[in-house]
Amino acid sequence: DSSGSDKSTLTVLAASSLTEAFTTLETQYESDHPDIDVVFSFDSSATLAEQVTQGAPADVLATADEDTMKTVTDAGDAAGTPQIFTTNTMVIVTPPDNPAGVTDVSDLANSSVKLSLCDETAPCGSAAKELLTLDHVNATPVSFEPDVKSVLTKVTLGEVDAGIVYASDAHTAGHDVSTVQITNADQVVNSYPIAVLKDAPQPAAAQDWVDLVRSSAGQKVLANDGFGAP
Amino acid sequence: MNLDAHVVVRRPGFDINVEIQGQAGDTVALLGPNGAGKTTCLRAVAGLQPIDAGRVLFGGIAVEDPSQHIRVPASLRDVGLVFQDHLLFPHLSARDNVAFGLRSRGTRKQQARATATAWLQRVGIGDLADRKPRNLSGGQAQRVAIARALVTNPSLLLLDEPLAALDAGAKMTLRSELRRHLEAFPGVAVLVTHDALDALMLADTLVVLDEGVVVQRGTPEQVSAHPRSDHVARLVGLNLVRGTANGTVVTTGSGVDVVSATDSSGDVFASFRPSAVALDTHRPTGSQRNAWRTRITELAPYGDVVRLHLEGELDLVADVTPQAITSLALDIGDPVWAVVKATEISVYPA
Amino acid sequence: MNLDAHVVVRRPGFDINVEIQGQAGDTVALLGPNGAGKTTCLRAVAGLQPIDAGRVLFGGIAVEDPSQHIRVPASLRDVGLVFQDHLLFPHLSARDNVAFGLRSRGTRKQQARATATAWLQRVGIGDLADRKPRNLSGGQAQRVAIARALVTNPSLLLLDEPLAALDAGAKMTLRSELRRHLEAFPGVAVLVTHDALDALMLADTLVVLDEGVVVQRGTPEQVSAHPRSDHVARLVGLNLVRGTANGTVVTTGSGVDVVSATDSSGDVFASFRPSAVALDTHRPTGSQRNAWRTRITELAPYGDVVRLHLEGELDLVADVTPQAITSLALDIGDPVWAVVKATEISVYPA
Amino acid sequence: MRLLAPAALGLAFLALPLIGLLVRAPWATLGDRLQDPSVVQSLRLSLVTASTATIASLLVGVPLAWVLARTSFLGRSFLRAFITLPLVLPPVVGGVALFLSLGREGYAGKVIDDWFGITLPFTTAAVVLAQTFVAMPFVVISVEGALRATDSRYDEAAATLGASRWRTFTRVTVPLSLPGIAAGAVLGWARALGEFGATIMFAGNFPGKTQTMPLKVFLALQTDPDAAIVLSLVLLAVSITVLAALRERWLTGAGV
Amino acid sequence: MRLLAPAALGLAFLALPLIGLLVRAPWATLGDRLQDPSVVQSLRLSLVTASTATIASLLVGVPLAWVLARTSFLGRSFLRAFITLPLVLPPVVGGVALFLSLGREGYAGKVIDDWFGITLPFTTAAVVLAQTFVAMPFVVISVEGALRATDSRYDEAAATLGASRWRTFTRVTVPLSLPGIAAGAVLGWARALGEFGATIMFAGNFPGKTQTMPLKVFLALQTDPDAAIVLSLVLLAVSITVLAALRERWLTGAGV
Ligand SMILES: Nc1ncnc2c1ncn2[C@@H]1O[C@H](COP(=O)(O)OP(=O)(O)OP(=O)(O)O)[C@@H](O)[C@H]1O
Ligand SMILES: Nc1ncnc2c1ncn2[C@@H]1O[C@H](COP(=O)(O)OP(=O)(O)OP(=O)(O)O)[C@@H](O)[C@H]1O
Ligand SMILES: [Mg+2]
Ligand SMILES: [Mg+2]
Repeated sequence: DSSGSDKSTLTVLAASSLTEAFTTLETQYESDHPDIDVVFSFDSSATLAEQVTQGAPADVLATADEDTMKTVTDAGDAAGTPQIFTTNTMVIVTPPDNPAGVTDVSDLANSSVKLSLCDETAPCGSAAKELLTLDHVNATPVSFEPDVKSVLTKVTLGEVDAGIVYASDAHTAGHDVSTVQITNADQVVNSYPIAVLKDAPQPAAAQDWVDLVRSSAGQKVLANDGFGAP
Repeated sequence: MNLDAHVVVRRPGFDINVEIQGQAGDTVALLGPNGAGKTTCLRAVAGLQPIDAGRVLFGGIAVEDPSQHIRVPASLRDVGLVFQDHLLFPHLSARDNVAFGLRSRGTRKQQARATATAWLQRVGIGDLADRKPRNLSGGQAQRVAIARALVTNPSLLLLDEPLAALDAGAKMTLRSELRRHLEAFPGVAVLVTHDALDALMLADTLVVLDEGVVVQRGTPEQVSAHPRSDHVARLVGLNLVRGTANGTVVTTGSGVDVVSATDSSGDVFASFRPSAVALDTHRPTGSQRNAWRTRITELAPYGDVVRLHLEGELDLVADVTPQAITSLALDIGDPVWAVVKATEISVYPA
Repeated sequence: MNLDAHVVVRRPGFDINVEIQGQAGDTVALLGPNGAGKTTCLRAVAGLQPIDAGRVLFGGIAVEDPSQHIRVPASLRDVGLVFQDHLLFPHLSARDNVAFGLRSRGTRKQQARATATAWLQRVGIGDLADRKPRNLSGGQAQRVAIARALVTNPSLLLLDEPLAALDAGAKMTLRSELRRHLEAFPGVAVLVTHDALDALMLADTLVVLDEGVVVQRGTPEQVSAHPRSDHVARLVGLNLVRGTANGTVVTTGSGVDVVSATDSSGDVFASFRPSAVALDTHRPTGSQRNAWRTRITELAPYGDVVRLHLEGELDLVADVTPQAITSLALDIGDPVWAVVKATEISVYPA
Repeated sequence: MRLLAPAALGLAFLALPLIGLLVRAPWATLGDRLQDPSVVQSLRLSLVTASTATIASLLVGVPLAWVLARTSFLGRSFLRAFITLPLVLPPVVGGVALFLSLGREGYAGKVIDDWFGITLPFTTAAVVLAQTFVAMPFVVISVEGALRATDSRYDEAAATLGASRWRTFTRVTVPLSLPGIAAGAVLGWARALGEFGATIMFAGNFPGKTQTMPLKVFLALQTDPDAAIVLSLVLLAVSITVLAALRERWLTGAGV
Repeated sequence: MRLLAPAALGLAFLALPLIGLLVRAPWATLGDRLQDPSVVQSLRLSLVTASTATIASLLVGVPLAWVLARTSFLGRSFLRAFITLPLVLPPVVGGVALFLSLGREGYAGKVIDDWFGITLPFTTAAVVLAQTFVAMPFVVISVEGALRATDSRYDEAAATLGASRWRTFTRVTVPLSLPGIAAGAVLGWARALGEFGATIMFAGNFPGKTQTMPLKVFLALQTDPDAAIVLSLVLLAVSITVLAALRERWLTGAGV
């Protein structure tokens, strides 16, 4: 297939929430760089960071939070300083028919509302906690999920009444969920850093990818998927 | 309970097609060479081997009848089976092996183990009750197998060479034990054996199989007096020839004449005892005698006598005194004339 | 290759401590009641059962000696072993079972299978070569086991009741086959059997075990003429009593007198043939005779004669003519006097 | 030698990564971890749920294995292949599948909810269910293999002694294949103990209720890989202790 | 009945979630998925790697099982418990462990790199290694169970016939325990096919090279859960087809 021998490969490691946006950008990038084949490896940010420190043969790393990127820069595996290329804010999602009638973040304190949150160890978890504290809502979830997709899946299946996820995730889920905005959501912003890796086999092409992502075209694609400006 | 079984089992190459009947209290001995179908019959009656045709009636009631799609499972047939290779449960002690059937039929644990221990004592291995089968000798295992089959007092007993691995003494004791048991036994017992003494001492009826069919059936006396197959003849220790009779002369297929004292005609058997055979290094002259040219193939002392196998015009077994061997200076390989008086030869229709 | 084995194996309750010697070409028969330790000895010699003491020499070289920590594994001992329960490989056809040893010793596949087929023919089941063991009858399986052990021409042959499951005819044929094989055989064969005829026809030396120790050793003639244990006496068909001799009178432990025609003294055995026993319903009057009060426990026709088991002052086996039974109107349970002429009694030191 | 060399190679291959963990582990922090009540809590929950799931798997899995091994019917090989599916299914999808069937909105879960007023997801019972779902195939398949390898003629012997099929099963078949059943139980237990994906999906992650050790390890991995390694080693140590103690007793207890 | 009821219960429990998936699956899109070359590619990669891992597991695992079942030495039960550890280890941590040992910076990986110039992580070989690591314990433990359940006296018979240990092993022990070995192979294969955590960590998620079906399912789950279900079902269907075809042949081929 696409991995023809005359093409060189640009390997991009990206947080799985970027799957759609980056795949869209791939087409554009490859038409600009006909000699380059972009290959993605989507995974959780923590796994990607571990892989980079273990010497994954990759050019670009885009994570969903700054902490995991920091483990990579601390290990000296990034070339230059990572750039924030997009942000994400939190929203409440409920099943489409909103069975528990959640209309505001304060409804989450109601113990009859089955709530699913990310665990504090995950970026989405710490952000949700910060936001709930800010809004003085004392909510006890039924489960602390390891990642935001876990939260979203439970909501789409109707197994919980509400969950707090990133706006981009809510956007991806489309009609499978209804979205409720959270008061003060703009106060807790999650930033996505991107970096060219120190051992990148294709440093120039890698920088082109970073540039594309940060370009207005790239930002448009990201915004289309519910991401915010950096 | 009577047994009336007509077992038809198709095997590659030949069919087994055997009828076995037994009245309540009877013991039927099933004889026949290796591969004749004895074990197969027992397995069919026990319900372990589906029959292809025929039927099996216990006390007049069909427990298996392929034509009517009746097939009562083995566990409900109330049989006791001593397997040819024992099949003791390897994970249970001798006692628990014996107690197994009692427990299956609802006896309390204590009671079952006590009865099992008593039975192990009856078969002479009371002190080995706690041993696992792999720690028993072959003969000891066989005794456990016998005890296991008898202890539940099943209404049908099926014994597949139950004494084969026993030493001479144990064979005698257990044969007596079995006889006592079978005499008091209200059901039918079917005994497979390669030992004439077992059959003669234990059975009321002998059924002789060969290649899946019955070749002879009768009381021990009838069968042992007039064997109708080499197998039975060897079993009861007689020499048997088959031929066509014309007056007192029976001519075998290979053209050898056997002269008897009685007139008969047609297809007949002629039999005579090994001890009726005398040996001579020269052709005897008396006209009233049978004399066949043979060679000694085996020679061994056996009890009071010396037993010889002779091959030649006829293949015979002869029992002669050690003195005769010495005086004729006979040894294996020597040619010898086998001489039998006409009056010793018994002739009966085939 | 000579065999010189001193096998010591500790078992719960008793030790097995047996010496077996055999010169190249010898056949040693190992006799003894169930559980005497025969199989254990064979397994020890084959290298399957570690010995606790003693040693095993093949051709003068130690293959096992616990005191020197020598233990050659079974696969290097070049033995052929017929297991008491055959142990045919269930996943291989009869032919491949027989060919297995040849293949292990490096014979080419084609050659091995051809030789195996020939051996199966020799033991009379050439047509069953492609059968899996579970599709063979007991006797057929035993023949495969014999062929499997013999085919590799091992320097030591160990046969554990190799003929027990065979029918009378096959037993005779295979016994001859074995004898022919053993006569031409340069190694030592050790044969375990419960059949006197096997031992007498095949063996050069008999070793009689009881409870793990050798109780008698000698040529077949010696042992069968002067048995020194009930087991051997029963095996060779003699009646045996042990007692203290004082002149011609031997007094048993229970105080019964046995009168012989010869003088002896001290601890002795007295033996006599079953056919030397006459029966009478009244106490006989002749002074020169032994007469013991007994009861008939078994009675069955056996060849020409009727064989009876008698229990009473002495426990005996008697062979009498059917006429005697008829004229005395005897049956099981009847009391009877057992009468034996003094000249029939053979007395020898214990 | 020809047998020992591959065996040693296999062992080495399994040992290499584990040694890697041991080397990397920050042993200094081990003491603290073991004092952490939430670790002890997770460990206890893991052991209880995995053992319960194993027992449940045995109770229904061994009969199922018997059906596969001892009866013959059309579609048996299909059924056997079907039983292995939970192994192949990515565990997270397995969790989704559990939701779809036994969840609040699941087609069977709704019925259970209506009739008994029980909702399974996010409970300790859900952990056990998820673990049973992934562990049972191991039990069934390896027990079936063991049953097939044991001689069915002992079943015949039991039948002639009047034993019902059930009695034959419990008193003969099961004891004779005990090594295989033990192997299946060990596999199932270990798999249940390590189960992560289906559990976090179907049972969620709530400390003390559904947070088993693998979940704790996974969460730790996000922020503190060293902590994750230590926790993993704790789990491994407990597992090895339990299995080493248990297994030999079963095996030698069989006495076959 | 007492046997069939629990068997049916077990089967129902396994079937319920799978039925849930079947019901939910957007069947309409199935055709498209099967045409998607990247799906076919992942499927092929999965089948090839899982089969390779199974063969590797058998080659070293069966001898290892033999050592456990037929020899006796101090620490055997510990060794056996040790072998089950990859089951207990959360797969992601397993991936980390593989990095620590066989990674570019791993203590063994460095040596391999220096001597042979090979780096294992992020290659198809890494997928096979990760799968072998998780699959081998199943093979070892279930084969050991099967070996123990077979009668070792046949080994003795082979020895008296002059067979070396190796010959006895290949010609007697292995054929006699073939049902158990087949069961182990099936478990190992299914586990390798479904392997996700260690693979995505140690081998990465590169289409055509390391992206096996479970990784593809994971990826789909991020954007389109329905697609994930369809992909899972495709994986299940392939697996069930292979196993149903293969297994009966092995089992009946054994002829024991
Ligand atoms: N499962 C089987 N499939 C096919 N043929 C079989 C099977 N079992 C036995 N046979 C064949 O059927 C015939 C009868 O076997 P059976 O075991 O009944 O003989 P038997 O009379 O008991 O012989 P033995 O005295 O040797 O025990 C034999 O030729 C045997 O090879
Ligand atoms: N593995 C074992 N562990 C303990 N005792 C055993 C073991 N095997 C056999 N025995 C005992 O050792 C004694 C000798 O057994 P062996 O099998 O050698 O007897 P045998 O002479 O061959 O008897 P048989 O004629 O019945 O085959 C018996 O009492 C038996 O119970
Ligand atoms: Mg038979
Ligand atoms: Mg023996």
